[in-house]
Parts: sequence; C-alpha cells; structure tokens
Amino acid sequence: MEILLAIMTGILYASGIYMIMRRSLVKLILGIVLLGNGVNLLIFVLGRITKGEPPIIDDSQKVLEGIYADPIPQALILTAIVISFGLQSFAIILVKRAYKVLKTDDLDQLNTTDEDS
Amino acid sequence: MIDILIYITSSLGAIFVLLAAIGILRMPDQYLRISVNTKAATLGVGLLLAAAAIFFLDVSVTTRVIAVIIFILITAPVGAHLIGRTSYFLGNKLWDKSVIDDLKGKYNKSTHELKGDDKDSKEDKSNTEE
Amino acid sequence: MKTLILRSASSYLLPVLLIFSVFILLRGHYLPGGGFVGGLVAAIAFVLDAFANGLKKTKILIKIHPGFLMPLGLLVAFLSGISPMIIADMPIMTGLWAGHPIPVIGAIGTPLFFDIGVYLVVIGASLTIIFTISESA
Amino acid sequence: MLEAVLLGFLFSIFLVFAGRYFRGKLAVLSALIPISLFVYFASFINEVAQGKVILESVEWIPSFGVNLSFTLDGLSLLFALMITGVGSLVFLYTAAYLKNHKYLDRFYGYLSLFMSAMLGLVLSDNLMSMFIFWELTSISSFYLIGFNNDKADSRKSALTALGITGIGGLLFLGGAVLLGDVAGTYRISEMLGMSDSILKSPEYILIVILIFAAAFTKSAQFPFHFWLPGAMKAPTPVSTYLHSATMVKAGVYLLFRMSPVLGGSDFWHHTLIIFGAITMLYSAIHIIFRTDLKGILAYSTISALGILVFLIGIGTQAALIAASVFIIVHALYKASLFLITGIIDHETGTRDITQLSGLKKVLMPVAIAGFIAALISGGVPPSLGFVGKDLIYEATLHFENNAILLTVIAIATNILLFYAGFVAGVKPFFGKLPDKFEKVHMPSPLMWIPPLLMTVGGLIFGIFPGLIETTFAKPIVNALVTDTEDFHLKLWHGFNTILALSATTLVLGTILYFTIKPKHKLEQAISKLDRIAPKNLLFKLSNGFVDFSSLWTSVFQNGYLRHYLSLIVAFLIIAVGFLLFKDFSLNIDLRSLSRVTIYEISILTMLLCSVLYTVFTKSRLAAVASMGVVGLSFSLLFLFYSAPDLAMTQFSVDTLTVILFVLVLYKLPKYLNLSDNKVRIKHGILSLVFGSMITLLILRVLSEPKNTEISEYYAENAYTLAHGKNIVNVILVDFRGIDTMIEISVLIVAALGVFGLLKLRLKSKDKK
Amino acid sequence: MNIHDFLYYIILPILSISSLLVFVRFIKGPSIVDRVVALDLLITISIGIIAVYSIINDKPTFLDISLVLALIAFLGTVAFAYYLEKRNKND
Amino acid sequence: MKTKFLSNILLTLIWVFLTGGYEFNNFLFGFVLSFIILWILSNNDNNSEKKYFKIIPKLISFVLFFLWEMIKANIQVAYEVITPPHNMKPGIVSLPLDAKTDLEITLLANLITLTPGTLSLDVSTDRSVLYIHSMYVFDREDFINDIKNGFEKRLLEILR
Amino acid sequence: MINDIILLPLVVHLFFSIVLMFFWNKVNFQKTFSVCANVIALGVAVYVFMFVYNNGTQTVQSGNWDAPFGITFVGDMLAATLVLLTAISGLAVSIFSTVSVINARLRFGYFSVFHFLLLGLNGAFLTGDIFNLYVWFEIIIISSFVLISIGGEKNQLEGAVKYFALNFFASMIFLTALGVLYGLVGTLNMADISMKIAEVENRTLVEICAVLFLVGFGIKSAIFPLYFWLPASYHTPPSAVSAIFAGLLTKVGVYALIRVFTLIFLDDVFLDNLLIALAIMTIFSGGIGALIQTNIKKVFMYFIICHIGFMIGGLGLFTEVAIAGVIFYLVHDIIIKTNLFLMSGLIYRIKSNFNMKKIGGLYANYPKLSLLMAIPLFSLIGIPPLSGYWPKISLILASFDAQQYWFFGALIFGSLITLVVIAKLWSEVFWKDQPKIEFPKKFLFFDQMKLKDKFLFVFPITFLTFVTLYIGFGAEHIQQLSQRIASELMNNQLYIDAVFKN
Ligand code: NA
Ligand code: NA
Repeated sequence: MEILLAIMTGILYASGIYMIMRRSLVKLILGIVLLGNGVNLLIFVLGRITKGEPPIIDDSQKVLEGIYADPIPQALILTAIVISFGLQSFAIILVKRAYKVLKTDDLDQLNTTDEDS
Repeated sequence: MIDILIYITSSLGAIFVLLAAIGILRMPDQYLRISVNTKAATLGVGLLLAAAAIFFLDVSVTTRVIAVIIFILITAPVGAHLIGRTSYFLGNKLWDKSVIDDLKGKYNKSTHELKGDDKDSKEDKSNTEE
Repeated sequence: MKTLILRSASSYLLPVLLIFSVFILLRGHYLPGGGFVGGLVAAIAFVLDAFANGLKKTKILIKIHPGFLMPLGLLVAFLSGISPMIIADMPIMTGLWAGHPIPVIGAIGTPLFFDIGVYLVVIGASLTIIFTISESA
Repeated sequence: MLEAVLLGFLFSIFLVFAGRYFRGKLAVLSALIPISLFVYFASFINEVAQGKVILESVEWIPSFGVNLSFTLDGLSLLFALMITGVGSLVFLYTAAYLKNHKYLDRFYGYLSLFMSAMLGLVLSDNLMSMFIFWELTSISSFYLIGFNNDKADSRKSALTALGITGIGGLLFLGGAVLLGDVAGTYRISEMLGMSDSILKSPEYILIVILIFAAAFTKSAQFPFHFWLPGAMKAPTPVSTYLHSATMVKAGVYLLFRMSPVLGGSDFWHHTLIIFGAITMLYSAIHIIFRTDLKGILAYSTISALGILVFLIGIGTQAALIAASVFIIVHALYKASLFLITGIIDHETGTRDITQLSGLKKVLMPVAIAGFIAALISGGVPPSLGFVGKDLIYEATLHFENNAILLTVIAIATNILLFYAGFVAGVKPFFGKLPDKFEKVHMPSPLMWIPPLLMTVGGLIFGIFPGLIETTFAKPIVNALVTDTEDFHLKLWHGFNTILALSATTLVLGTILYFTIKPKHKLEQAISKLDRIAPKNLLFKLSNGFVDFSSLWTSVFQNGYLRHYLSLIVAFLIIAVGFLLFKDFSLNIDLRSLSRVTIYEISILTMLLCSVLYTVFTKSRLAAVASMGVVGLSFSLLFLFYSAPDLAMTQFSVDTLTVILFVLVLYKLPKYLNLSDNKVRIKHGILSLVFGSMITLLILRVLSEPKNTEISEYYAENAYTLAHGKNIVNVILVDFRGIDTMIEISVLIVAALGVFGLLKLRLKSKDKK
Repeated sequence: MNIHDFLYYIILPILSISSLLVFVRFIKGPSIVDRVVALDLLITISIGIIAVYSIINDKPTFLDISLVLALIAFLGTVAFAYYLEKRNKND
Repeated sequence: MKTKFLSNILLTLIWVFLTGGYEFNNFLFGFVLSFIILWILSNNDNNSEKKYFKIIPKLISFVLFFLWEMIKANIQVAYEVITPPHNMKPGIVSLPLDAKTDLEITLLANLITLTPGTLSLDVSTDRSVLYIHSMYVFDREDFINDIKNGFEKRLLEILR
Repeated sequence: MINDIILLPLVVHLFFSIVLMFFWNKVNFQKTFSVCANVIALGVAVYVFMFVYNNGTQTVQSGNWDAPFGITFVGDMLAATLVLLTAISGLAVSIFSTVSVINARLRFGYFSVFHFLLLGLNGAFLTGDIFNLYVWFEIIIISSFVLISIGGEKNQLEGAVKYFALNFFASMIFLTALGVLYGLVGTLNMADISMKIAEVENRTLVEICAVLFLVGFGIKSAIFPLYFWLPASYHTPPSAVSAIFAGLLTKVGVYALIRVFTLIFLDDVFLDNLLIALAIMTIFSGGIGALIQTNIKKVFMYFIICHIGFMIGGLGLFTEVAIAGVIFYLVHDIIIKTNLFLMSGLIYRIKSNFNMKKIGGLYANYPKLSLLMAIPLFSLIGIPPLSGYWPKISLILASFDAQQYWFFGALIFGSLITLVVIAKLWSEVFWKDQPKIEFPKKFLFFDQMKLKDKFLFVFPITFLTFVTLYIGFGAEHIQQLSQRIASELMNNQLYIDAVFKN
C-alpha cells in the first residue's frame, strides 16, 4: 500500500504545482490546497502507516502497548492542516481582492511590479 | 444471536447503500436522484450504525449511534430541500416523462419569493413539463 | 437564504452542535477531539445559523464580536502557558494538575485551559474570516 | 601622528555643523590646518634625514590585525610634506578661487577629509589601515570631482573616477588580505624581512596582480587612465591637489612601498616597465592633440605617472632616486601649472589654448610663474627638472635589458612633456593680447602667490639639489633598497652621454613647440580614433553590461509567477534528481509494507480521480466540489491509518474551506484556460517529473529503518506524566504545546489579514 | 466466516464499490447539483464505512468521526445551495 | 405541558441523586418511574396538561408509523433502482398546508422527504403551500389527500 | 524563572500582541503602546544578550519535558545576537510606523500583526526544534502576508499574490524536508537530529534532505534561482513594512540555513560547492538587478539579494573565519537594510516619489539629512571603516584559504556594483537638481509636517545610523562576538551538550 500512497503523493505534488503554474488565480488557490494535501500525505507516509491502531490509550490501560500508529506525524500534520487553513483562507481572500482591484484573473497581467518603474 | 443481528443489519445496510449508489447513477433527473439519496442512503447508513451499536453493546456507543442517526435524519431532508429548490432555480429540467409541475412560474426570478397556490395559477396545474 | 425549513432546522441544530463542540473539546485529552476540532464545529454551527437567518441575526445571537474571541482565547492559552513560570517556577507550558481525574474530561490542568484557549481562538478566527467575507460578498 | 591624521577629519566634521561661518572671509583660516600640519611634519626632517624611522601604533581592531600603525620614513615624509605643503597652498588659493561660493564650507570639508585620508595612506604601516585611507581618498575625491553636482558632466566624471578607483580599491583589499595571510601580518615593516618567502609562495603572482590593479587604477596607468582627464571637471584646486600632486601618486606610493616586499621578480619588473612605458608614451602623444589647457595638463600628468611606474619597474637604486626626485619635480611644476590654468580660467573664462595669448601684459606675476614652471617641466637647467631628467636617463641607460629602447622611449616622452609644459605655461602669456582680454585684471594674491612660491622652490632645489638629496632621496633609498650605494645629486655632471641626451631633448622639444601649434582640427582628427580608445571601449563594455543586465533581469524577473515557480521546480529537479540517481537503488522489503485492500484502493481511486478532475475540469465550481471529495478521501485515509484526530480535523477544515470558497467564488472570475498547449505540456512534464521524484524519494526513505524512541516515550508517559490518553492531543497541548500556541496565532493573524483586506478601503486622500 | 471477516470481505467492499459508483455520478454531473448531491451521498456512505471499520478494528472511538461527519457534512450542501442561489439571483 | 415535562425531569434527577447511580439505565428508569407517578397524579389537571400523558404513546406510534413508511420507501426505491425507470410518473405537486408554525412545517416537510418517493422542494413564502416532488403522481388529489390524512394529521396531533 | 530568561522576548511580544488586539480601534493607544513595548523588548533583548554573553548557551525545556521529548529552546550566542538585532530594528520600525503608516492601516491591526511578526522572528532564532522552527516560520510569513497586502492597493496586491504563492511553496518544501528528515531519524529536536543523522547509512538521502532544506530556506532568504518573489513584492507595501522585511525576513532564512548547515548537514563537499555556486549567482544576479533599476526601493531590494549571496557563500566556505564573516555581515546587514528602507520612506515623504529620474536636489535642500543618509549608504558599500567593510575581510580571506577564487571574484563584483550603484543613486537623488515634475496636490510633504512628526521620521534613521556606526567603529567588539559565534557554530557538540545537559 505504501507504494500506492507514495505514487499518490507524487501525483498530488505534481497536480498542485501544475495548478499553481496556471495563469488563473482560482487555479492558483486550488493548487495550493492540493500541494498542501500532498505534503501532509508525505509526512504521514514517511511516518510509516499502521492500520486500525490509533495512538489512544485504552480506558483500562495506563500506557500504550503493542502496535500503534506513530502519534508524532499525526500531531505535526494536524498543526500543518491548521496552519494551511489559515494560509488558504487568507489566499482566497487575497485572490478575491486582487481580482476586484486588478480586474483580471490572468496572472500574466500581474507583472507590473516586477518591471522597472 | 447478536452476531446474526449484526449480519442482518449490516447486510441490509450495505444493500441499501448500494441501491442508493446505483440509484443516483441511474435516475434520470436531479430531483429523482436527490429523492433516492435521502432515502436509501439514510436507511442504509442507519442500519450500519445500528450494527455498530449492537456490536459494541455499550451505552456510550449506543447514544452516539442514536445521535448520528438523528443528525442524519434531520440534516438529510433539509439538505435535499435546499439542493432541490436550488436545482429548480438553476432551471434544471424535470425528466421528460414527468407528469406535472405545480412549481412552474411560482418563483419570482429576482427575489426568489415563492408564491402560494393562488387562483391565477390554478390552470397551470395539469400542465406537464415539456 | 429565505427558507423556512432551513431556518427552523438550524434553530434546533445550533444548540446541538454547540453542545457537541464543547463535548469534543473537553474529551480531547482522552479520545479524538480537542480544542481545534471543537472550535471548528462551533464555528460551523454559527455559520449554519448565518446561512439560515442572515448574518445580522447571527451576530446579535453571538453577542460578542468574534474578533474579540481571538485575543481572549489567545490570552487564556497564553496564561495557561506561562502560569507555570510564574506560579511554580517551572518552564513554560509545564502542565500543572489539580485533583483527581473526572469522567469525560479527565484530569483538570493547565493543558485543559490551553485547549479551551485554542477552542476560543478557532471559533473567533473562523468566524471572523467567514463573517467578514459574507459581509463583503 | 594619529592626531595629525585625525585633525583633518575632525575639521571636516566640525564644518558640518559650523560650516556657515566658513563660507565668507573666515574661509582662509582653513588653511591653518594644512600649514600647521606641514610645520609639524617638517619638524621631522632632521630626524628622518639622519636615518631614523619614527613608528607609532595604536591598537584598533586587533581581531582583524588592523591597527593604526604609522611610520615616518623618508618616503612617507616626502609624501606627507607634499600633501600638506601643496595642501596649504591649495587651501589658500581656494579661499580666493571659490570666494563667496555657496558651498565653500563643504569644499573645505572635502578637502581636509581628503588631506587626512591621504596622510593616513602614506603614513600607514598597516596594509589594512592603508586600504582604509585609500578608500577614503576615493570617496573624498568623488565628492570633490562632483562638487559642481548640478552639472551632469561633473556627476558622470565623478562616477567614472569612483568606479575605476573603486574596483582598484577592492582588488587592493583582496591583495592586502592575501598578502597578510601569506605573511601572517599586515604590518609592512614586518613584511620587509619576509620578501623571499613571499616571493616563493604560490599566491605571489595573484598578490602582485591585485596590487598592480590597485596601483594602476589609482595612478591612471594605461588602460585605466581615462578617468583622470574626466576628473578635470572638478574645480581647479581639486585638479591641482588630487590629480596632479597627491592622490594620483597614491598608486605610485603603493608600488614604492611594496617594492622591497614584492619586487625582485621578473614579473614585477617587466609588468611595471611595460605598463609604465606604454602609459608615458601613449599619453604624451595625446598632448599634441589637445586644446584644453586642463586636458593637456591631465595627459601630461598621466605621462608623468607612467614615468614613475616605469622607473619603479626598473627598480635600480638609480631609478628609485630618479623617481623620488621626479615626484618632487612633478608636484612643483604640475601643481603650479594647474593653479595658473585656474587663474587664466577664472579671469578670462576660457581654457582654450588656441584663444589664449599675450596675457603677460595683464597677468605678469602669473606669467613669471608659468614660465618657470615650463622650465622645470621641460628640464631646462638650472631647474630641478633638469636634475630629474638626467636621473631618468641615467636609470634607463644603465638598465640591464633593452637600455636603448627604454632610453628612447624616455626621451620621446620628455620631449613631449617639454612641449606640454611650454604650451601650458608659456604660450598663454606671449604673443598678442586679444582685445577681449584687455580688461582682465590680476586676481587676489592668494591665487598667484602659491604657484609662484612653488616654481621658485623648483628653481632653488635645482640650484641646490643637495637639499633634496639629504632630506628625501637618501632616506627614501634607505627605506626601499637594502644594499645602498653612495650617491650625490648634482646639477652638473660634466659632459657625458646623459648631457647629450638632455640637450637633444631640449632642442627637439623647442622645435616641437615652435612647429606644432595646438589646433582644433588636430583634436577633431584624433577624435576619430576615440572609438578604440580604452575609455570608449570600456564604456561600450559597461553599456553592454548594462544591456546584458537588463536582459538577464528581464529573463529571470519577467513578472510571470509560473515562470518563477518553474525555475524553482527545475532547480529542485536538477539538484534532487542528480542526487537521487547518483547511486540509484530501490530495495524495498515488500513484506514490511501493509497489504493492499479493496477499500483502500477504492478510496485511492476516488482521491486520484477527484484530484485529476480538479486539475482538468473547466468549471471552477465543480473543481471546488471536487476538492470536497479530495478532503473526504483524505479523512477516510487518515481514519484507515489510525489517525482519528486527523480525520476529524481534515474533514471540518475541508468543510470550512469549501464554505469559504463558495462564499467568494462568484466574486471570482470565470475559470479560463489561458495557457496554450505548448506551455501546458511543458508545465505538465515539469510537474510530473517533480512528482515522480517525490514518489521515488518516499520509497527510498521508506526502505530505511525508523527510529521510534520518541513515540515510545510518549506511549509510555502520556498518561502517567501528562494525564491524557489521546496521545495526539497530549502532544498538541502538552509535549509540543508551543507549536499549538503559535499555530493559533497564525490563525489569528490570518483572520486579521482577511479582515483588513476586505474591510480596509484606502480613500484617495489616505493613499499618502 | 466470523463477523470480522464478513464485514471485511463483503460489507466493506460493497460500500467501497458504492462510493465509486457515486463518484461516477460526481464526475458525470452533468449539473453542479448532481455533484453536490453525489458529494453528500459520498459523505453519508463514508459514515457507514466508518461504522463498519470501527467494528472491524474494535475501536468505538472511530464512531466519533462519523458524528462529526454527520453534523457538518450538510453544511457543504447548504453552502453550495447558497452559492448557486446567490449566483442565480445576480445573473 | 412544559411544566409537566420539567417536573418529570426534576423527579428523575431526584431519583438519580437518591439512588446515587449515574448510569444511563438509572436515568431511564427514573424517567419512566416519575412519568408514571405524574400520570397517576394527573387527574386534577386541566386538559392542556393532561396532553402530556397522551403524547408519549402517540409519539411512539408515530415513530413506528414513520419507520414503516421509511422501509416502504426504501423498498420502493430499491425496486425503481434495479428496474428500468419506465413506470415512474414523477412530478411536482403543490400541497396546501394546515401546519402553521415553523416547527410543524419543517417536521412535515422533512418527514415527507424521508418517506416514499417524495421530496419536499420548498414552502411558499406565505407558508400556505408545500411543493413536493414525487416519483409517482398517478392522481393529484389522491396524492394530496394521502399526505394530509397520513403524515400531516398525525404530526399535528402530536404537536398541537 | 531564571531558566526561562531566553523566552522573555517571546513572552513579551506575545503579550503585546494580545493587548494590542484588545485595543483594536484605539490608534493612538496602539502607537504609544507599541513604541513602549518595543522599548521594553529592546531592554529584554539586551538583558538576554548580556545573560547569554556572560553565562554561555541557555536552554529551556518547554513543558519540563527533557530533550528530545518536548520542544527545547536554545539561546546560544547567535540566537541572542539576532534577538538583540531584531529588537533594535523592531524599535526603529515601530517608531517610524507611527508617523509613516497611515492611520487607516493602523486601525486594522497593523501593530498587533507587527508584534506577531517580531514574535515569530524571535521564536525562529530561539527554537531548538526543527518543526517548531517551521511553525515560527509560518507565523512570520502569515504576518508578512498581512503586512504586505494590508491596504490592498493595486501593486501591493500584485506583489502579494506572488509573494504568497512562492513563500507558500517554500513552506511546502520545508515541510517536505521535515517529513523526509523525520522519516530518517524519527526525531525533531535539532540537537538530537544532529546526533542521529550521523547514524543514517544512506548519505544520499541525507543530502537530498539538505537540498530540500536549502530550497525551502533559500526561497525565503532569496538566493538564486529562488528569489523572484522578492523583487516582485518588497517595494509594494509602506516603507516601514519593507524595512522590517528587508532587515529581518530574508535574514531569518539565512539564519535557518546557517543553523541547519552548521548543526545537521556537515562536511559535505557537494552541498558546500552548491552553496558557493548559488552564492556566486545570487551576488551576480542581485547586483546586476540593482544596476538597472531606477526605483530606489527596487535598487535596495536587489541589494538584499546581492548581499545575501555574501552570507550564503561564506556558509559554503564553511571555515571558522568564513562563518565569522557571515555573522558579522549578518549583523551589519540587518541594521543597514532596515535603515535603507526607512530612508526610502523618508525620501518618499520629501519627494513623493521613488523614481530616481524624478527626484533630485536632496543634498542642496537637506544637507544634514543627506549626510545622515550618506552614512548608511557608505556602510552598505563597505567604505572602510564603516560596517560593511569588516566582514569582507574575513570572507575574502576565507575564500582565498579555500581557494574559491570564483567566490572571491563574486565578492569583488558584488562590492563594486554596490559602490557604483550607490554612487549613481547618490548622484541622481542627492546631487542632481530636482527635475520638473508635477507633485501630487493631496500629499503631506515632509516640510509640511509637524516638528514632532518630523522628529519621529528622522529619529529611527538616526538611531539605526548610530548602531551602524558602532558596528563599524566598534568592529573589534562585533568581530570578537562573530568569532565566538563562529567557534560555537563550528563546534556543534557545544550545542548538543547544552540541549542535553539536564
Ligand atoms: Na485532539
Ligand atoms: Na507541559
């Protein structure tokens, strides 16, 4: 399964990057979301996957024994998800404002600041 | 005994879910798909959850299962209503074998106010959608 | 949206969702859940209300400006983070625990207050974002 | 000595605040600074003449080995006296020349800054501090050249000068650092004994090249000479002070100083001789084609600098004596000629030599000074110039290789310099006085006394060369040459080859003066060759470089986000790909992997299809809905792989994101396919390659063993120590609580940002 | 065949295939309404999958996720409806 | 009715405190017990308060009715799904409403949605009409009457 | 409490941000409070610096969990120095902001986001945990996103979109690197990683991981070919914002590179050469970018890039001398770049324009201000003995020792082009007469400002100029500090011991 997940991660990276490279602002955001998901999956897979054994100590137990999923990548991804959520919501609004002010969806029109003025 | 109950509920649940899936794939128009969705799936999932409740036989699990089922029963029809009326706004046509459309012409296009069953629209009743 | 069905359904769903969010928040230390998901659920509850009844009514309902919840929550988290420094001369974020564990919540300690801070911040931030967007939409 | 060096700096800082008092009549008081310094340094003449070397060292930045170490030997004393002496006269002259100028105080500020820097340079025994002062001379000269900064010409000249000397300075720094590294010290006095080991070190050639670069740029050697004529845009006192007497000699000074340390190799000598020879002849020839007085003087200065480099290159004791005497000669006559030119310019308003004649009627004392200066310059006995010229021929004639060739070059140069001196110092004053200059009157004595003083000095030294010999020539030779032979400076050596050569020079020079008259035609004729002049070649090069810069920048910084991203991705592909395939191996233990099940497959299929659908759909709404499916699939995956917290969070976040999208979506543009197919394919390939790289990377990492120490610790202690059973939550609020604290701060800031972005509307008056 | 195997080898695959079928509708559309309905149904089916998965792994905790799904899934539908209606109005 | 309910809850709590058993079953038992006690004591109450005791049986029967309808609905759907869709007669029908309050209308609409072949699309702005999409509209009036006599009536009985 | 001293900068800034959010609408309160807060923060930073200076590296195990189980904060000399510099720049910018940023912007949480930014910077410097570093980076970038876009003017938004996209991408690469690293060593504590990564057999994977970190941090620190977002965006927000960005944002990337490449990825020829090659291209690209600009903010911006190359190259040389040079340069650069952008704000206030072609005559009309501004400009060039000069000695020396002559050439090139461009700028902006252009009517020119406001405009510039002068003339102190930091960095066992001492 890990192989399939690795391939999936690669596809998520590829599609995220591909979408960011489009000229449309909306695609940019979708690309960001996809890429973010890809990264989460990468961390998750590299933390090694375990099925059906969440890192939760049983009611009756005091320590977690036997096989269990590594909680650290989960905590990291959780943090990353929240942060990405903040960034994505900001990005969505940024794009909305940009579209309103610049009146274009075409990223190629957004190149005046790079030019010498 | 409990096992048999689980076999039955889970099988039925899965079958209804499968039916809902086939239904949404096969039904000819949006309204029918919505209709299928809200029924079969709700029941199917309810049964699967029930299977879980039976399996664990634990108060906290049972309450949770009941809670989930109630939530689904509340939200599914509301969602269906919302998306159904939206579909109508969007002008999604009824299946061409539909027999009646009382809703035709009742929505005010700009305010989305919906007229009641007043007199001047009575004659529309028997009209079928093209 | 002007729909009676949604409106009345949401008026029953709102308290349920809120209770549920607090439940998720409090049991997070023992079972899946915690301040973040709890906060999101609570925020979603208010968003639902806003969809059904309009933003103005929801704002009146909440009473405090969601923007205010953010510093409030952060303050709670901050205080529970630095209290060990001040009270117990321990490093920042050291858990201070009181008494015996109680059902659902587990032991009461600074991490719980920290999680409550997270909960408030998440509600505040999500609502600020969504309400602002709705207002300017 | 430190105080002496700092005095000028302090004065210029003082002028920043009290400058307004020095714009008027008090300005002349500024001259007290150089005069007192001159007196101060003059007081060391005796000690130094007796062979003493005065050292002084103040610790400054020992970590770098940079100390303010000063040494006063024959060489530095000569330069110090020249700097302060010529400085005094220039300071006095300026008071009249720029009388009532709005920015006279600034001018004095720069001048004294420059003077201090120059003093520091020549007194430094530490290469690093020498470099510091070196750079300060460049900077202060930048301000002096650009003094008339409302004129575009001046600004451009200042920039050119700074650019050329700047690069030299930086190379000097490189050389100094390298030399310091090789020698283990920056103290020049300590390096003296290490000459042999430095010569043998592998870095020697590099050091010499760097030092040469510094010296050649500063002292205007071919092909870096062209900044100097440009620098003549500066007010005359500046040209006098910096560009004839002092700053341009800094390079020469450096070569002097370094010759005991770095000299002795063929590379050293040959390079200097070649560059010096080319410079002296090349610019001497230039003189014929100039009509601007200052231009003539500029080229003759370059030529003189060439002679000095040439002599240092020859490097024999005779040559060094010749060089040190020639420095004095040149300072005296060239400074005078500049000051005289300044007077002519100041009083007649022109420096065009073709228009100037007969001025002796109205400017008699100036004419006298000019005449004497011309004599010195031409090496006419009994001036010091004659002594200098003889010494040069003596040095060339007795050089081991190509003595004849070198002598011929020297003679040719001297003839042309003779011509230059007479054109500048004599021609304006003789002949018929044009009507328009009838009303020209004598300037303030402050202006004509300085040149007169200097030229008279040149005569006196010529008649009594012994003064120079004891005070400067011998101490200098002592400082620079290890096995000195006894020598004496004399005006009259008797009849010999050298006298014959001198006579030839004078005769040919005179003939030249009377046959060739400066003409605009000549100037125009030569200007056709400007295309291949180093100056223009370099300008072309720099213009080309600017064009190239624009091209480079517009290629890389073209404003297209996708372009930037594809560059970054391409870089990643190259760097990571290189490593990945450097020793490619993929040995995954398939048994260690988890089984593939149908539900996982179906979720993955769904995920895959929804991702692809998001990418390729033409409806943005469908894309958003598709993102919902992606989120759902993720939740399920997290669930399958034992991450319930993640599953919950992913799903709630996803719902909120969809809501967000939906709220703004109809404010967003339609979902256009803007790129053409070629671009799409290019990006597609790039993305796919990158994606496959990530896949391979994951697989390779998965085949490595994993360390589980920390998760085991959590599993054991989450409940007993942190009172929680959901370990993920315990990590979030306890083990790694700080992460969470900051993470919620991120959310808050994002919310503030959204609020600000949407609510803040700058009205036009707000926009600053 | 015990309950575990039954659920694992029969029920879960059925549910998985159901999701794929629904997903086909999602891709096919043709209207956005179809997609929203399909998404909603996918989530509902996921609740079922979670229920079964919790039995298989004997982890009642997983049911909490289904609770979250049940509660907020419908918000997506509400949001889409809101959007479509608003867009329709503005046209 | 509300007061009765509250007293019921109060009594339940008292029971729970007295017994000291905080489990779900004890709550349930306490609730049933106090319900019976209140019912016994209810003879002197006025009509509206008596309703509280009728409502529970009605509620139970309604739930059963609803479940039955729902199972029927699903079987019907199952049939439709696996056979070719030729014998459907779908259409949108306007149903005049007797239900008045928000809760009544909403519950009715939702229940209709959950049961055979029908889907509540919308309520008119003046609340007079509920528009229903149905898979089978063989006869418009029969269809309306079925709902009015079935769901609406039962529902309103409970709610009013 | 005594152990937590190094956390004080974090605690105070977080506290200030919270307080400022509570007083959302009170602009005047926010101004006063922020300035006072920054004075306090400076005091704290000085205290922390002195404490670390006297007592050596300090560590705090947050949550009282022994390393590597919790998040460890490490205040070594490098971190303490950067905290101090952040406080200095922060104070200057906050004073400058009170008059240069319009009230409309201030009313929308400018100051509180500003303190979050400072919080993030301090956190990034102090943390000893790689994932925690990521989180600090995120608070930094989200704050910078907000600051760069707040006000929402046209070019601001254009810049912000690119800034966002590429910085987001950088974060993603950073996270990817983190994932790979965790997959290899199973720990996040940097000291622990440093020990465990040595045991990883597959060195290629370690190198790949390093390259990923290099790109992640490299985008943030604007090295070639990853810098493109910077020229597209840094000039668009108000000058005060550009100033803090210029001074600190790219430097935090440099800091991270220094940390990672001195603590975790060591002794790798491939990586060192890669760093040097990138540094050369960075210097080159940045330098020629600056050469062709006419907007003074853009000129300064390209210099940010150009001079980052100096530091990255020094890191690539990886000798104690080189690292000392890098640290010295870092110290110099933070102060000077902040000041440059404050100056550009002042020039804009005087002339209502950033374009060199349209402004002139500053020297004639504002001689004292011009001289004041000349000092930072000269320091930037590295005119000895000002601050930019000293680190070059170390860098040049190190490049010779390592026989990296191309890098030496790049250093010379970068310095020369800085010299030429600044001289050109001086000649255009200060020397040239004011060209005849139409000045905007509704513009509050510097001359029309109240004396108090003028003072607030000039004071931060003067303050930073004095700091720069100190760095130049007190180079001995800075160099000793740099050498100490360099030796600490080159001996990473010290760091590891400090983390695990308890
Ligand atoms: Na949690
Ligand atoms: Na703790």
